[in-house]
Amino acid sequence: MSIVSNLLLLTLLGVLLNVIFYKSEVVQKYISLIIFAILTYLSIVMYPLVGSHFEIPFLIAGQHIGFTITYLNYYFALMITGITLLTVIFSLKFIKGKEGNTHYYTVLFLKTFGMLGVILSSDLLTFFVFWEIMSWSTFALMSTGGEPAHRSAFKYFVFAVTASMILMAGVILSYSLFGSFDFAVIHGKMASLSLPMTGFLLTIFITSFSIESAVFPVHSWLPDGYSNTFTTFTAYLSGISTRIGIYGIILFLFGVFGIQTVDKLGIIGKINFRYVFGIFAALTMIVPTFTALYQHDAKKLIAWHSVGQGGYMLIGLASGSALGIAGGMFHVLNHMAYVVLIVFAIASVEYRTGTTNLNKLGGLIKKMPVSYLALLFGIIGLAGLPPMNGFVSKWFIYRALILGGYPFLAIAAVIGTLGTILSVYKLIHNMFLGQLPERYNDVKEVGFSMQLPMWILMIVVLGLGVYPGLAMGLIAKIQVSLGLAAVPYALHGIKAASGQLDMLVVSAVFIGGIAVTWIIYLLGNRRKHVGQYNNYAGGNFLNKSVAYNFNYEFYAALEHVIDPYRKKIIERTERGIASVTDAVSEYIRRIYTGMINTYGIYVVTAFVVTIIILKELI
Amino acid sequence: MDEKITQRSVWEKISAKLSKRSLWMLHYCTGCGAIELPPTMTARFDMERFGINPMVTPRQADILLITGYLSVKTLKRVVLTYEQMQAPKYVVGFGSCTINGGMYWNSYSTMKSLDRYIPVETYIAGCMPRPEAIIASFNELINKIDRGEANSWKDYYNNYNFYKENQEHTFEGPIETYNDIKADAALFNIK
Amino acid sequence: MVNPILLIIIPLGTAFLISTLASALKNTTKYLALLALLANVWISISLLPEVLQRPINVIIAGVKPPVGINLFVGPLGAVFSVIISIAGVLILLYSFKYIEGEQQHKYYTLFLLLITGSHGMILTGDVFNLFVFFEILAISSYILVGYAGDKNGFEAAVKYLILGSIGSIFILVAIALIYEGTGTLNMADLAGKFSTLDPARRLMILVFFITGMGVEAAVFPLNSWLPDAHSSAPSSISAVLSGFVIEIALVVIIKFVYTIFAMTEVLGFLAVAGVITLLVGEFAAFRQSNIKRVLAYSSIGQIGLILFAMSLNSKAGINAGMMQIINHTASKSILFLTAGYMIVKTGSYQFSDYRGIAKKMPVSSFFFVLGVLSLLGVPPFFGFFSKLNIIIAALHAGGAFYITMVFLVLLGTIIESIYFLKILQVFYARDTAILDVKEAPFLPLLSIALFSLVILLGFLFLPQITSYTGNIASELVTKLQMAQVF
Amino acid sequence: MNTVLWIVFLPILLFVIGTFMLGYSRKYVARIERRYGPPIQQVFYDIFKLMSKKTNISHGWMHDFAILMLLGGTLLTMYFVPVPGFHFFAQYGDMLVIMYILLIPALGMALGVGETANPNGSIGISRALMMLAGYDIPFVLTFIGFAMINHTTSMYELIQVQQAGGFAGWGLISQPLLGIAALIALQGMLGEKPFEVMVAPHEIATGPMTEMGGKFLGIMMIQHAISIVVELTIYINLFLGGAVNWFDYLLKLFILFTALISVNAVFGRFRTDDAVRFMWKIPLPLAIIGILFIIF
Repeated sequence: MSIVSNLLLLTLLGVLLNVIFYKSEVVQKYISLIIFAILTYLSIVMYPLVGSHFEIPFLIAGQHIGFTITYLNYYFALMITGITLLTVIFSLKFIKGKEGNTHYYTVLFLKTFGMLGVILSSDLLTFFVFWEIMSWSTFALMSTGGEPAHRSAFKYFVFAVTASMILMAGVILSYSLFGSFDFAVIHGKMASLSLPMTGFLLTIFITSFSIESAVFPVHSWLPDGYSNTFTTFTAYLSGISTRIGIYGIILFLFGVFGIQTVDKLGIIGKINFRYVFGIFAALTMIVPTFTALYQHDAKKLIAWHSVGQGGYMLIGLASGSALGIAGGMFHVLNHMAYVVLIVFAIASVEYRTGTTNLNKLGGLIKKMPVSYLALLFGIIGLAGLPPMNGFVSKWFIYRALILGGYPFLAIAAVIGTLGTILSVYKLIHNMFLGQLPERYNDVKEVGFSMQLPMWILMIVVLGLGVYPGLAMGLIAKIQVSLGLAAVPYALHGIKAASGQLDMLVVSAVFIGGIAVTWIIYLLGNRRKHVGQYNNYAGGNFLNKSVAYNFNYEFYAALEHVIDPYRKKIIERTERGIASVTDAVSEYIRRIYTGMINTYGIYVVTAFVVTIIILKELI
Repeated sequence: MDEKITQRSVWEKISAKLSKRSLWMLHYCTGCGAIELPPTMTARFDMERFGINPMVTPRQADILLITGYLSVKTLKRVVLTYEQMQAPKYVVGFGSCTINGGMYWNSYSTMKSLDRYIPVETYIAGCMPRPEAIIASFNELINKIDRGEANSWKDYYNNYNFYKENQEHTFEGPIETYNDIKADAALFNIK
Repeated sequence: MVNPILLIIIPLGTAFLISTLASALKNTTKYLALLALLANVWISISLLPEVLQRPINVIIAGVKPPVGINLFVGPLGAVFSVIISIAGVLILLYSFKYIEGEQQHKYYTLFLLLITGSHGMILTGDVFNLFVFFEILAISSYILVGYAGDKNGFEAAVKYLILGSIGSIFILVAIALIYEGTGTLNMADLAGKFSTLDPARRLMILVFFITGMGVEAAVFPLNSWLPDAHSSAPSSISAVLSGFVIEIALVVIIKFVYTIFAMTEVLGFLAVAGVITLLVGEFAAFRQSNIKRVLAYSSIGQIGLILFAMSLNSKAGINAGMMQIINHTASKSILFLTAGYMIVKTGSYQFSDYRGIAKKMPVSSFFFVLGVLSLLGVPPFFGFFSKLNIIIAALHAGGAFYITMVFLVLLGTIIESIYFLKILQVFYARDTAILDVKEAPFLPLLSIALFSLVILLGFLFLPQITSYTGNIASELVTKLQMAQVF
Repeated sequence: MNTVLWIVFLPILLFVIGTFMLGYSRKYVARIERRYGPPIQQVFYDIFKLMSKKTNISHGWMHDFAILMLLGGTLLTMYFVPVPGFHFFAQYGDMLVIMYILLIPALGMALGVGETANPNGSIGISRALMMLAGYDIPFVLTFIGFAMINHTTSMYELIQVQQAGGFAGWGLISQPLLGIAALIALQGMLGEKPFEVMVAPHEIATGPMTEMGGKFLGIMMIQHAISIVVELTIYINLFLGGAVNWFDYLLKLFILFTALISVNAVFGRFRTDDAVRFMWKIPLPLAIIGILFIIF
């Protein structure tokens, strides 16, 4: 009881204190720092309590508010508190003097409260209550940052409220089917449910979570929503907020419904529920990733990738094998680490230069080497190249898909990875490489409080890449606790009958290769550093007034190839739905003409219709 | 000169023997002489036999082949390109124009002698020289490298004041190439 | 024991007192009205525990029920009296500042009459008295709608009057048919005899009664008066009308259908009507720019939801519907009352003119947000639990039909959330046009704050509230009225 | 002990093979063009000359490090690709690892080139990455298909499966569509004509290499020599039944390389979008059809 209630009460206390001290940024800042540090500590020491169940003696609809700590919860709780702490450390300086920062920490606490509640809840109703709190605070988070943020947050809200309503239907439908909200009870009675009903119920839940985790056809709220708000919020949102949807999917697919039940839901032949889900996941990987290629705003580019990376997690889960599920879960952690790292680097650049427009930046590696390194680690992770963590989880997923016999899902993953490599190179190139514009000559590296989270995350990204076993231990336990086969892991990789992975060897050989190259490099004469204007330009003279850079429309040729296939179906559909709603409401509004004679006709009509219908009924 | 040759170590001799077989050429084609280069490269004369390949950027090239006359405007580019090349580097003056102005000797706008501005390793006389002459000149260059005599590039560092003065006189002021010749001189242990 | 008749007599008497003493009391009439309503609150609350033990049957003028006139105070009546009294007091408190001027005694007279009619309608045990109280309520509300005296208010009042009269004629016809067929007007008596009537007559009575009452209850398409009336009335009156007047009419329909007519087979039709009303209301509100019209259409939507819940033919449904009524009374009152001062301060009904108003009127905006959150059913506000219960009840009714209905209800909620959020975003917009407005005065804010307590802390008293509403449910479903009287 | 020897001498061996193969390629192309051509050891001269250049300009620390990452990454790949007699590292990483460590040199290169602040280089990288999107999809798809039928992602096991089946067990014979698709993709992977638009000397001044000179270019050439052998070996291992001994291996390398440079010698250059379109229109459908054959 103590730790769970302490976690939740502390976050609430944080909300309260921040509301009280909304005028003093300094007080807010240190209160938040301290409380989040305690929260992180508490969630770490929660480990011995795994398996225990707590109830707050308070009834909702005949139901206590129940919490339970499982390995899955523990995993997510660690991620939430950890990343929030890093975000707060980074924000200490970042949000200083920004407009609308008075409620910065308040909404952060509220959001954390909602997320912790969602992941710790042990029954559907508690889950739903905290889910709503979470959605509204996400909305509040997205709304900070001016008029565009308001608009995009509104779009999110439309999706989120739809998701909550669908979830509500699911929650109550399962209550009326099973007579209980409790996950364990529902899981126990699941076998007695007829297959169509199971499918229907599962579809309801998965749809709702898919909206929250931005799966392909319902992803369009995310990029704008995440990129228009404060950049630190972009990090926080893409790092962990979206992944609560993934938590829901993991919980319901494996915890509540159970993989055996899900596997029974066949459609035609080999195509079953998981496969259909996998197709959506595959589209989530491909479409947003290639949309990211077109972006020229760093935040928006990463936001699109945030959508795309969700597809990897889902496709891992959809593969249904121990390796794939482990990969999906591991990817949540990995993605959180590197995407937050990337966005922190972007935020550092924004902090110093005031822009995230990729067409206006360049050459900052000379001025901000630490941010560059952070971004480099991040993008290597995001692109899924060894030796960073992103590779390991992606490797699990590819392998699970190939050996599970899903070649087209596997190729979707590969296509997504290639698209990612392309666009992250554009990101790092346009920000840090190329020519340094003259106006950024005085730019400095960011201070310690902003560097510290980046260094920590760099260590995490590299550490988990070389020693995936650090996280795999917990993930294997999660798998066992969900009744799945555990993945055969070792400290630095996977032990399997055919085709193992040993990241330590890979990294060591890589470092050895670099060492050998370094020796060869030293054999030559000393190198000499030259400035950026000492450059080949076909004999032309370069100076600061000559823009000699290539970053506008970086992948024009590929865009030419893709353009014919980019029909923007989703945008058009959404606009269609919006205009249909508008039209319907306009017509319905016109029912109320304002003229009393039509109203009289309505009454008479109603009278007649009532007679006709009631005559049949009685 | 002779002293330096005798001072060469065994390593330097081996190095010269190997390096002479690979000469990459940046051709600066401002004049009519460039028309002679395609036959030099293709089947009939095939300069790749000697490991001579055309290259496109000064960073990669060993030979700067100046074909034809140079005006003030193009000379600036030549100087810039020359400074961007990586030592050791060899300038080959192609045709009479680079030697004495050739048929443009009394033009008000062309440079009469290339070696007043950058050190030239070999000249190819003629208006215009045939591919045979080009190949012969390259062979001469190869032999010079082998003997350790192709050191004209050091002159640019040794006598930088001379070249700079001539350049500034012609250009009516300094040009900014972002190359610190003085510092480079120290890099090569010259002065 | 306190006599429930006082609930009707006190406001009625005070109303007469105020109108007679108006010239003497000048602007102090309002305190008289407040006293009367406070007395009502005390009476209704003190009645509550007794009624839950055993319904009270009050016989007026000593004549026994089948012949004479009586009041029947079951759980429904008692709970509703509490709602009416409390909401009445709070709205009256709000009116203290909101309604000013020489003629304010008229406002308080009519207000008290409206309360009288409300109590009467819900407590009476006699069908004809129902009609009488209905007329008192209706007429006073017609006048109150036009109280401001402007063109819009007058037009709305006339529309309301015409449609309301059609409704009351229908009700009268139904009552006449009842009396002609059974020879009794007492509800308890009627409940036993109604089934003996021939089907055609029953049908006609039912249809006349439902359509007649449906006008006041704002069931689609009989609700066409509502958007005009609710949006043109003074905001306090809008709060009253949306807060409990339409609900009373609705509950009367439900009560008749469950107990007196005992024709639960028509409930399916009512449920569909409820869902249609809900969707029409929400969609119609979707593109409104006038804040009070938005709230008015939203009331239509909510009434549809309540009708749907109460027509589920189950205790759970009625229980949930009652909770939703409490929620709607509180939250819609908050919304109308806060919007009232926003309109007064800015002089505009268009919410697009309120850009950044949250900076200038932070408390009002905050309460508005609370009201919206509760109305939308966001946890942990009270509205969440009522909506949850409604959907549980609907799904317990079972079958694809009710699942579809639930999805339509949820669709309505989505639409509702969207248009309310649009308003909230305008309130909290950063790039504020310079609004030279001040926060509302203390007294109205106090009244709003007391309403907010209900939705904020309601979930702490959920077991108690459910026990009351649960009693109502059993009253209706088990036809308690008959059992107690005979 | 044997393993240590292999680890030490494999890079040298492959470097020598690669260098001579590049020299052979230049000679071969020269002969097709009716030239005499350079001596076969020409590439070695070139590398030596570049390594002994006296000036080596660099634009910053990433430029320096990129070179290390380039050759280091290639050496990493090299060790994980089994060659006859040496497959020590195959147990630590499968084909999927190889697919992705193949990209490390490209990434390192891209970063270094980016820092040179030369748009020609950036354009070259942009084209190279777009080409990557073109050829890698069919290539990986063929591998996925091949791994799927054999139920392993380990390259060493794939070799053994093929060798167990004799000549008919070769990937190219048993799965001809996949083999052909991969062969076309391989041409793109090697950056031979018609897929060499990222270098395009006459257009963007050798693209990524624009600002590379001296030892930087020298190490790039060493890397090129090794990576060509490695990439050809991957194809041999996947579709030509691997190699039982070094004679077999060199023979297959020679034949495969000759085939590819013959195409290189007679083709012009595709524009980037045309190249990508070609890759997505010919090898990709081939690979998909091949996989459909496997599934059904």
